[in-house]
Amino acid sequence: MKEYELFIGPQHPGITGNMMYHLWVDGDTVTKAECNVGYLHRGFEKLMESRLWMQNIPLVCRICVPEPDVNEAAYSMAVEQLMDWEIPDRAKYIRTIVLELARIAAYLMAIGSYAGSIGIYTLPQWSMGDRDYILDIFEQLTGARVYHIYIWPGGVRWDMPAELPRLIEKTLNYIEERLKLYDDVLFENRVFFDRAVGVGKIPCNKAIEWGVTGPNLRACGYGYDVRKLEPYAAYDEIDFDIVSYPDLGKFDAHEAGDVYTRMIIRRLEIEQSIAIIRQALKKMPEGEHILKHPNWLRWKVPEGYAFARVESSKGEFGYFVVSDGGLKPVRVHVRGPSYTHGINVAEKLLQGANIADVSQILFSLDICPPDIER
Amino acid sequence: MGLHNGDKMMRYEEWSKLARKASKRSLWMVHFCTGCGAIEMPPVMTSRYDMERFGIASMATPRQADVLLITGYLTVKTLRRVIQVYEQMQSPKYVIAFGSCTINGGMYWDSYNTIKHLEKYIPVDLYIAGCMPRPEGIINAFLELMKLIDEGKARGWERYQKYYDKYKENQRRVFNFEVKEEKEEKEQKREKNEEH
Amino acid sequence: MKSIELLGKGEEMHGRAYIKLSADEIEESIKKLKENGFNHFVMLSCVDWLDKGKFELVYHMWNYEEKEHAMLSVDIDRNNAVMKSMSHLFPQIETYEREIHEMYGIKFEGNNRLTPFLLENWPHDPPMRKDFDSKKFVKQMYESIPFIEGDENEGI
Amino acid sequence: MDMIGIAIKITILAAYAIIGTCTGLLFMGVGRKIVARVHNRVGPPFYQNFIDVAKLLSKKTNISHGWIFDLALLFSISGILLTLLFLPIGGVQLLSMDGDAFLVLYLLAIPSLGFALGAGASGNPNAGVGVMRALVMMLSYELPFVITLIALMIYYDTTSLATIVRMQSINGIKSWAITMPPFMIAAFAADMALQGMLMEQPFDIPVAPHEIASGPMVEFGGKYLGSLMLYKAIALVAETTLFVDLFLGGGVVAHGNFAFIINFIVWLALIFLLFVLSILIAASFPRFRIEQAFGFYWKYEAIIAAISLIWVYIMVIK
Repeated sequence: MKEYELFIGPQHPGITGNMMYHLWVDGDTVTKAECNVGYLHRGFEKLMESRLWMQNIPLVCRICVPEPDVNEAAYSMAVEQLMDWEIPDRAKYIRTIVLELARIAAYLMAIGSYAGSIGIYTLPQWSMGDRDYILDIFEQLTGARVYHIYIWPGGVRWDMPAELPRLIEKTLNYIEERLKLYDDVLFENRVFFDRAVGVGKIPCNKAIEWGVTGPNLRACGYGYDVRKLEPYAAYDEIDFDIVSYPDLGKFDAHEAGDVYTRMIIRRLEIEQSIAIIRQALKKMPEGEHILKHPNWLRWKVPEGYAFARVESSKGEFGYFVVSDGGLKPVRVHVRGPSYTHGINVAEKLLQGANIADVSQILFSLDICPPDIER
Repeated sequence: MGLHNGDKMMRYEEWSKLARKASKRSLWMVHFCTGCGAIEMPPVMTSRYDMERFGIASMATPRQADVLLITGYLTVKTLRRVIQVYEQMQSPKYVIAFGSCTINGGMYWDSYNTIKHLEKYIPVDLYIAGCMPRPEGIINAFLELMKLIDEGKARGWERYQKYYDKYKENQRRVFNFEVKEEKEEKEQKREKNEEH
Repeated sequence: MKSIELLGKGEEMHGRAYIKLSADEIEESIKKLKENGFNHFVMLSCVDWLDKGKFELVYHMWNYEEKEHAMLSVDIDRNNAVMKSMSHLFPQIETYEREIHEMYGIKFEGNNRLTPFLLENWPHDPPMRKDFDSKKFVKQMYESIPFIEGDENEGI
Repeated sequence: MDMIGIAIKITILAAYAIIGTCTGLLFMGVGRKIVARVHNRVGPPFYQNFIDVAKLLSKKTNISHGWIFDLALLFSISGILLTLLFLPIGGVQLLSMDGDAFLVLYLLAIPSLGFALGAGASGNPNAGVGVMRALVMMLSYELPFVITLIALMIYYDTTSLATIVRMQSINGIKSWAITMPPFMIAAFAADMALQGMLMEQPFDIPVAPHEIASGPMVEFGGKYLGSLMLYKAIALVAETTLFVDLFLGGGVVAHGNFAFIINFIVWLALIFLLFVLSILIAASFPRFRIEQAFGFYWKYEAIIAAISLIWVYIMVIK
């Protein structure tokens, strides 16, 4: 059959947000894929150069919409590096809890939208509904559902209310119960197995060179996690094991780096996050939640280069902050995990894929366009 | 003859009333996440808030849809696609714009790549304020739109047909990133004149 | 730190190695670091130092075994912004170079995919340069477009 | 032919069309409600699909892609209506002839071809891919279906649907084909084929929204989409009725003067149950790829159907 062109996106249900893939298709096979982004480019990095250090906090959380807290954490950590601040212990634990809750929420969303992409519409309905209970916790803690503006340089904005741990515990128990249902519907479903095993494989020896990070890298068999490599917040005091490819718990391991393994890793990391939150709640010390902070309007950050990285649900989030000692940053550069996943890796994986698999490959990479284009 | 025409008009009125009654309870929206407000659409569509109660469903293609949701800020690149989508939709069609960034630019007021006022480029039937609007707000907006349709007030698509040239001119200017410097000069001149 | 030992210069800055290099050394240095365990290329940043008349390119590399982050910094002239492309060393550098080409106007020799990336039809100066005034631009462009006036009854 | 006869025929035809669409739309609405309960939510009112069709038919602009595009829908609707006329509904069959079991099979292919024409005329690549998938799907599910049909024909020694239904209704429920072991497995194969005909998961490949943006329907909007929904409603009734006629005795349980009322109700209940079964399967399974679906039908389903065929053949020879 003659080769034809197919545009997946920006208005298409099978795309992970507002972006576009230009596919050249021969019969059912994609021969070439080209990523086209920029639909969400707001010029954040330019805006940040003209705002005060503190004014940037509401901006950074909008860089990754499904999981905004990692951005606040990474930016705050970079600024703390420049200021040489050591944040209070309680703030560290609260940050850990917030980041892990956000991770669960993002994973629920990722799993739900992946399930939608292979045509099982029951799971997205359940997982989005369950994700909302986590947003309820955020609402009690921070006052907002999606953009919390909660993690600040020097700590967190408010202390955790005394009754919140009980609510968190209740929600976690509920989600654990629901995970069994998810297993029945998706992860132990024969058709999911038929669809996903061996599809969209990242070649494992190339994974690191291609810049694959996060769950996608762990699915290739590398047990690398920023939470262990460069412990931030309270992760160095918490006991947890990295989930990586051959050891998939109760699920069978098949091929490294394919769609199946990537989704199973995400599924297992929900349980891991639940365990981390429980530990953090138990160990959380009393005390201050934020350092005594300067007047935000006249706050000058010392000169220097700082780089902070955070493990998000999509991969490694990095903030490169340059200061010349002034009221405003000279440069804030964001390394979004989707930058490599969405452009280089996806273009290579889509080559040779079946058009029926395009959508599931994209959703299993968990590409988030706003962090590509900022 | 006049009476006959009047009868026809009456009948047409009644029919269109009926059509409005049907279309208000069956609003299908385009599946297009243009900005960060789209993150609140899945909760609205799914089991917690369940928009399908009101007959609202999401459609894969613009041909089948009635409502275009602009979920947040629009970059110029997206605006071009939004207009393509809007023009492919079959009237009557409605536009709901989310968040403060579609009203006046919001927090992106000084960004070089986002349009500030959506209504300069396509007619907007309803705005939802906030950054970002809560699911309750979105559902409330849909109910409000139903009320407007029932009263025959949601007629942005007619407006688009009527002022088509003006909309097209504005769109052309924004797509080409046309910079107009005369305005500032004029203002400076006026200020000078006032001083004199 | 390992990277400083390997390259023989550089300083430690907030726990990261910050190594100042000249434009000729950069390719060799990246190769050397890549061979010695710095196999994760984190990102390529560009900083515009308007008052110094320079663009600073920062190559961030990470070593998973040593848990070390190295920033290789190169200054290039602002008026004659040309740099050799490094995309043959790590595939994702291609994308970073596309973005920097578009946002700062730096030309990367050897990268043949310097097509428009984030912007479309952009006719003006590269927007991330410090001398591009975003506020003025917004005023001249978006604010100058008129509202559509019309009958109130003609829809809202 | 006299005028009165024609008038009566037109009336009956209209009645069939109305009954078909109303039942289909009602079922679709109730189906949405049931799926919504599976999803943990409230769901739309059961009459939602009537509103949807009314809205779509009242749309003002309707973009056409040439006369083939316009005629294709007519083709589909007339094809499915003709199928409905040949199917015994509660034991009442409007048109009949020898070999109508084969005829129905061919008639059921007409709407797919109509789809193909319309989608082809629209020129959208997504629609093109969708049509290709739809035709491959048709090819896949027809093999097991035809084999089960042949098994039934051998057993009842007829090619007429009316006879198949009559033979199954002699002793009420006890004489239904599905009560016999060879036909139980045949019914399983046929039900999977039905799942493919109804385009529900795991076989909703031709209309997969995430892959090809709802496939053949991608360019249909306004009145076209409204007509398409009407077609789907009739198709739902026709396809489930075919299954009921073949395996469940056409819903005929009573004999006598006013038995057709009871039979009609039983038929309605049976096709509703079949439809609910199909949407429940759809709610709990992901979608196959097209070659997997093809393999599923031609490997497993065809083998199951063939086993039942051999079994029936041995029974008949004895």
